[in-house]
Amino acid sequence: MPQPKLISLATAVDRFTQNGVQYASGAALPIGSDAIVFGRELLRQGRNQLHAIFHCNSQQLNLLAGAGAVDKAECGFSGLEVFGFANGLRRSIETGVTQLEDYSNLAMAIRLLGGAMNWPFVPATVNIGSDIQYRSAFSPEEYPSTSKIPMITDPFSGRQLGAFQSLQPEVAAIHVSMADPLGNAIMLGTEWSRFELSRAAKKVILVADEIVHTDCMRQFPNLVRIPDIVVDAIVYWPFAAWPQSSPGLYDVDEDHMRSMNKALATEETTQQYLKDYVFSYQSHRDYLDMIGNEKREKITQTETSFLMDPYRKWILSADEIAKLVLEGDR
Amino acid sequence: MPQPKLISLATAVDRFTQNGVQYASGAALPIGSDAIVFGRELLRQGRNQLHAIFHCNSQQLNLLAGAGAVDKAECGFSGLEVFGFANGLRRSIETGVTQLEDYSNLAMAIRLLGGAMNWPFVPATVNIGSDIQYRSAFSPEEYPSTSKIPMITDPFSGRQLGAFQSLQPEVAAIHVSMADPLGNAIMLGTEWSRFELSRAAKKVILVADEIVHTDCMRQFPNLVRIPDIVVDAIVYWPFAAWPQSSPGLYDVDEDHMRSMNKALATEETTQQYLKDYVFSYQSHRDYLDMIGNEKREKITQTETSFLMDPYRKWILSADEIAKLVLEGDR
Amino acid sequence: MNSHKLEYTRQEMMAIATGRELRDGELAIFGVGLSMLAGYFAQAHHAPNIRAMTEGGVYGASPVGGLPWGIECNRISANATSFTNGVDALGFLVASGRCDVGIIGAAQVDKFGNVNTTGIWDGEIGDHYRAPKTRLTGAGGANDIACGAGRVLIMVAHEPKRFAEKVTYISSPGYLDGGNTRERYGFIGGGPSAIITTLGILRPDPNTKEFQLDAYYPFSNIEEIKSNTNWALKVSPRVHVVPEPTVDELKALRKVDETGALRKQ
Amino acid sequence: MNSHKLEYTRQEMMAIATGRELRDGELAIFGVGLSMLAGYFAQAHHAPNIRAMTEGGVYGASPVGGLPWGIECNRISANATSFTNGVDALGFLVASGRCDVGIIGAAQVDKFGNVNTTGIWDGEIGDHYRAPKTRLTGAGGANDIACGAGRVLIMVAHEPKRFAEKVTYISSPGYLDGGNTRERYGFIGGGPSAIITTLGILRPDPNTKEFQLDAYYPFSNIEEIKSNTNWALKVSPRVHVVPEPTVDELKALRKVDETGALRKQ
Repeated sequence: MPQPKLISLATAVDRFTQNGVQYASGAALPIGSDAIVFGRELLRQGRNQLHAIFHCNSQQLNLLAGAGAVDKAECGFSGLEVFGFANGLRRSIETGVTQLEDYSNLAMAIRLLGGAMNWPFVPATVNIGSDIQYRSAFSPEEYPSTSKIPMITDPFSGRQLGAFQSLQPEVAAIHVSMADPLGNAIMLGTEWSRFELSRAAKKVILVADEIVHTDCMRQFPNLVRIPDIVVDAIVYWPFAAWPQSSPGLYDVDEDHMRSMNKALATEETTQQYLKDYVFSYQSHRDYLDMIGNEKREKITQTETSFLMDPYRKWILSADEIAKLVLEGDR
Repeated sequence: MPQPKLISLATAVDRFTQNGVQYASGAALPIGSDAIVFGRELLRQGRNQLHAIFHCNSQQLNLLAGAGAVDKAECGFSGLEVFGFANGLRRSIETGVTQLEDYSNLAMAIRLLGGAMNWPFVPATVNIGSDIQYRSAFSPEEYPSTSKIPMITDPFSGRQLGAFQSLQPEVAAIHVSMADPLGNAIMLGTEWSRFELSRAAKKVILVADEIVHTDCMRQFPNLVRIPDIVVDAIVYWPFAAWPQSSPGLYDVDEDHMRSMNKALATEETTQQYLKDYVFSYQSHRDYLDMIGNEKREKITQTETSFLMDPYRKWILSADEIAKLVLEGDR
Repeated sequence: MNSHKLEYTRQEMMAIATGRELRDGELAIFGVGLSMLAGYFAQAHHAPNIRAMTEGGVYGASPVGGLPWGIECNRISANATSFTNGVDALGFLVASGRCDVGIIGAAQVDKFGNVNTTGIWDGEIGDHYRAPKTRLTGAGGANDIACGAGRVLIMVAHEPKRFAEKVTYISSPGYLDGGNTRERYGFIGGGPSAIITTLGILRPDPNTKEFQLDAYYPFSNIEEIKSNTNWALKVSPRVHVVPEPTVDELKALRKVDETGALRKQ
Repeated sequence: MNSHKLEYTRQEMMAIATGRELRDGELAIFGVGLSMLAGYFAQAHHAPNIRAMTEGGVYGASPVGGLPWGIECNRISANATSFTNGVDALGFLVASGRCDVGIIGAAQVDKFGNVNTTGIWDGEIGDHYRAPKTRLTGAGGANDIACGAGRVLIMVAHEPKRFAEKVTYISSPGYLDGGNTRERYGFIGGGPSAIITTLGILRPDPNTKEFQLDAYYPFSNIEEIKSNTNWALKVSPRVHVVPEPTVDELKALRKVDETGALRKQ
């Protein structure tokens, strides 16, 4: 039988990351599920020179890049959807702090699929023919780039197509709606590339809004798209995706999405944001207070909350979880 | 809003298949979920010269091949697990009636993944170096075969690997535990390659043990791995996988697995089996009688039945379904 | 706008004109914002059986409570019949060629329908890569849609800075250098069938693939459009006026756009 | 068997010897039948934290109610914590190299550990493909395991017809022509670490990769094994007797094999 793997957020960052690490985010698009608390903790522990692998930007990458902690990034989409451009990421790219290697959203997903398969490359029928293929931020001297998305030949038809480099990130923090103490996880809402990432990454840390009993997984094994066997650690952290949403649990916090992105537009206001929203809390309790009662009440009034109903009866109490974390942190 | 797509089994076979069709089966391994009633109906309507694409043999391929209806087959595993060799398939291969092109189980699954992606080929790190690569039943004169799994070069490392031909079967009959009238489907138990097949195949017919209300899908959208948009028709047929199992619904019928496989060992006994178990029923009612009350009662006493519990309240009655089928058959 | 005494805004006209391009039963992928509103307008008005999806794999859903903040916003996740993933949606269904139509936006578009959403440089990028002066949103899923979807609709505000002879950076391919240059890459998708703007509709010449003015709106005119286009815009011999939105169309659009986002501009 | 007055059968000895090769915490893939019993015996006895999976993506399960009829039999689907699919199990976890160990069977095996489960021909196949005289089960997932798993354990009944100088058809690669010939194909898996039979255990020479006799059972002997092996079997200088099953081992094995399938032979 597998063992519980619950540890604290601080321990997870301390144990699994170091400066310069290839850090992948398991999330939905900018407004969806995102393990942004893991990114906050990376900053709290002073991690920098990160190589960020995000299928899409999120507030997490926006924050990490805005704080100057990201040397290299690879992603598909670098905005914040209706919330506009991602000011922190944008600033770090424009000032040359971050080198962003552009791909499309599908490219990032199938590069992770290739990493999961341990294929050296993945066939590319997209991104070819555009500047994404020709121009490389990681190899700026090379034009047209031959190392980023080279052309290959289909051995059956002779047709030309491209080849993506597969990705096997050193460490991934993956946001999930719920996990059991062993590391079996259920995601509500679209997976984006969390399924592929959980296999491609060398180390996998789940960041879960809720911890449920393993009986829940036995009742819904087809929902358990991330089985314990690929998971190294689980962090319990309600409202882990805030100010982004977690389907079934809470909506996006529109005000904070805007004010945060506004703050990330300049170095100075970013420092203030870090002070107020990253370095400010000492415990999960503090973190919840920082979000505020009223705000938490508002965002948990989500139209999607019925999605959580079938699983509520298996949710573990904070006390039960705390005991397991104590053991795990040892 | 999408429209109901429920039709009768006879209509489905009539409408979507013809002699010589590339026919893919959506199933778990030999003992799991399998749309074998679709195969029975293919025989009832006299379809032959089939090109069967099965990630693994099942009693369905065993039956179709044993009845002489399969000219070409591609699969990974050609046995019946603990039930031994698949006598019908075996006989058809040994007598040269069926040409079986060998692959591994993974190869079949990723060839469907390649077909779903519309990649012309899929990287192969397995099947190379063995006779699976060198010998081709479809191109017997070629040795070592250069058209089956040719070698290609990774453009990044120069490493040699293989290339599989992608698969896009003309028609697929996919067994699912439950579907709604629109074609959203839930599979209980391992998917094997049903997810990839549902995208790779040009026409997709679901064969469902139960029909549920669409509200069930809205409650469990993450379980709906086959969305209505890729489905052409749905056939309602309880005990569709018999004598194989359907997790949550019924166990394998051990006696019939054995007697059926025994019958398929010779041409003569196969004819008797066809008479008794393929051409014998005129309706679904007849089909259930053919299995027998006692047998159905026994196999529905499955240890997995708790897996169906969350969905039972949405199951549609036979009458409701019959009405929809009447419309669909028009 | 007021000078035209319009009962609808330019953005509403653009959304309706885009929605009119969608046919019933099609498999369609929408991005966030205008693209989604145009798509769901079509579903609400004349294409009830459209099969809509998002890049991340949300199927069977329609927005509730107003404009979704993103394509996986709870406002669209609240009534889905299926959630899968990006490999499925953008790969199996879009890059594969199975998706009939996609709607994408553009910061800059050129006469062959190539789209830039990556950045703005001061002048040409040059032979080497260099960071943009202004970083935009990147290609996102639009590149995948531009390569794979049966046809692509490009929605863009009609301003001179957005209509270039040649985009500085191709984020999502249109017809590349025109003619049959797309064939070089074997794209299964047919390329952009229309650029629908706040002033009119451009469509590609069947042979050269250069976009020409095909239609203008009741409130715009050919000269206005030409002067807002930074290439020598050709005018189709069949140029015509786009019919005004009908009462039913406006009603359907505004039902989708319940927060009135489109009415503001 | 009776002449040995054994308290256990040859198949039980083989299953226990195989199970002893598995280490606690390993990610392991089992096939149906003997392979599964050997694996779950190890879990029940000395490797409680083994992470077991099947080819189709059943995780966290252990069989109930007797020997499963197949790897997706309800007897193993009844208590799983996760069901995924073949791409995941055989691809992401096995072919990728992430799986530590796999157990496969063989109809025929040769001195370099190559396995035939595809067919029996009368004589050589020849240069062209031709249908086998007797068709077997094909490669199934064993080829994928043989290419990708960290190491592979081959279980096979020790009969002369099953031990060939060279298998007629390589369904699943062992060390191919021996030495470093596996490298030609870049397999990430390490190849077979042992052939465990009803008479003893063969292990590869570290350089030539030719399988040698490493150990025999309390009830078998070197000459018996040699005479049941259709190649000139070398005997390791460290050849030794495999310890008899302990009482605890037999108890654990028979708990897994509750229907007594292994006791019959």
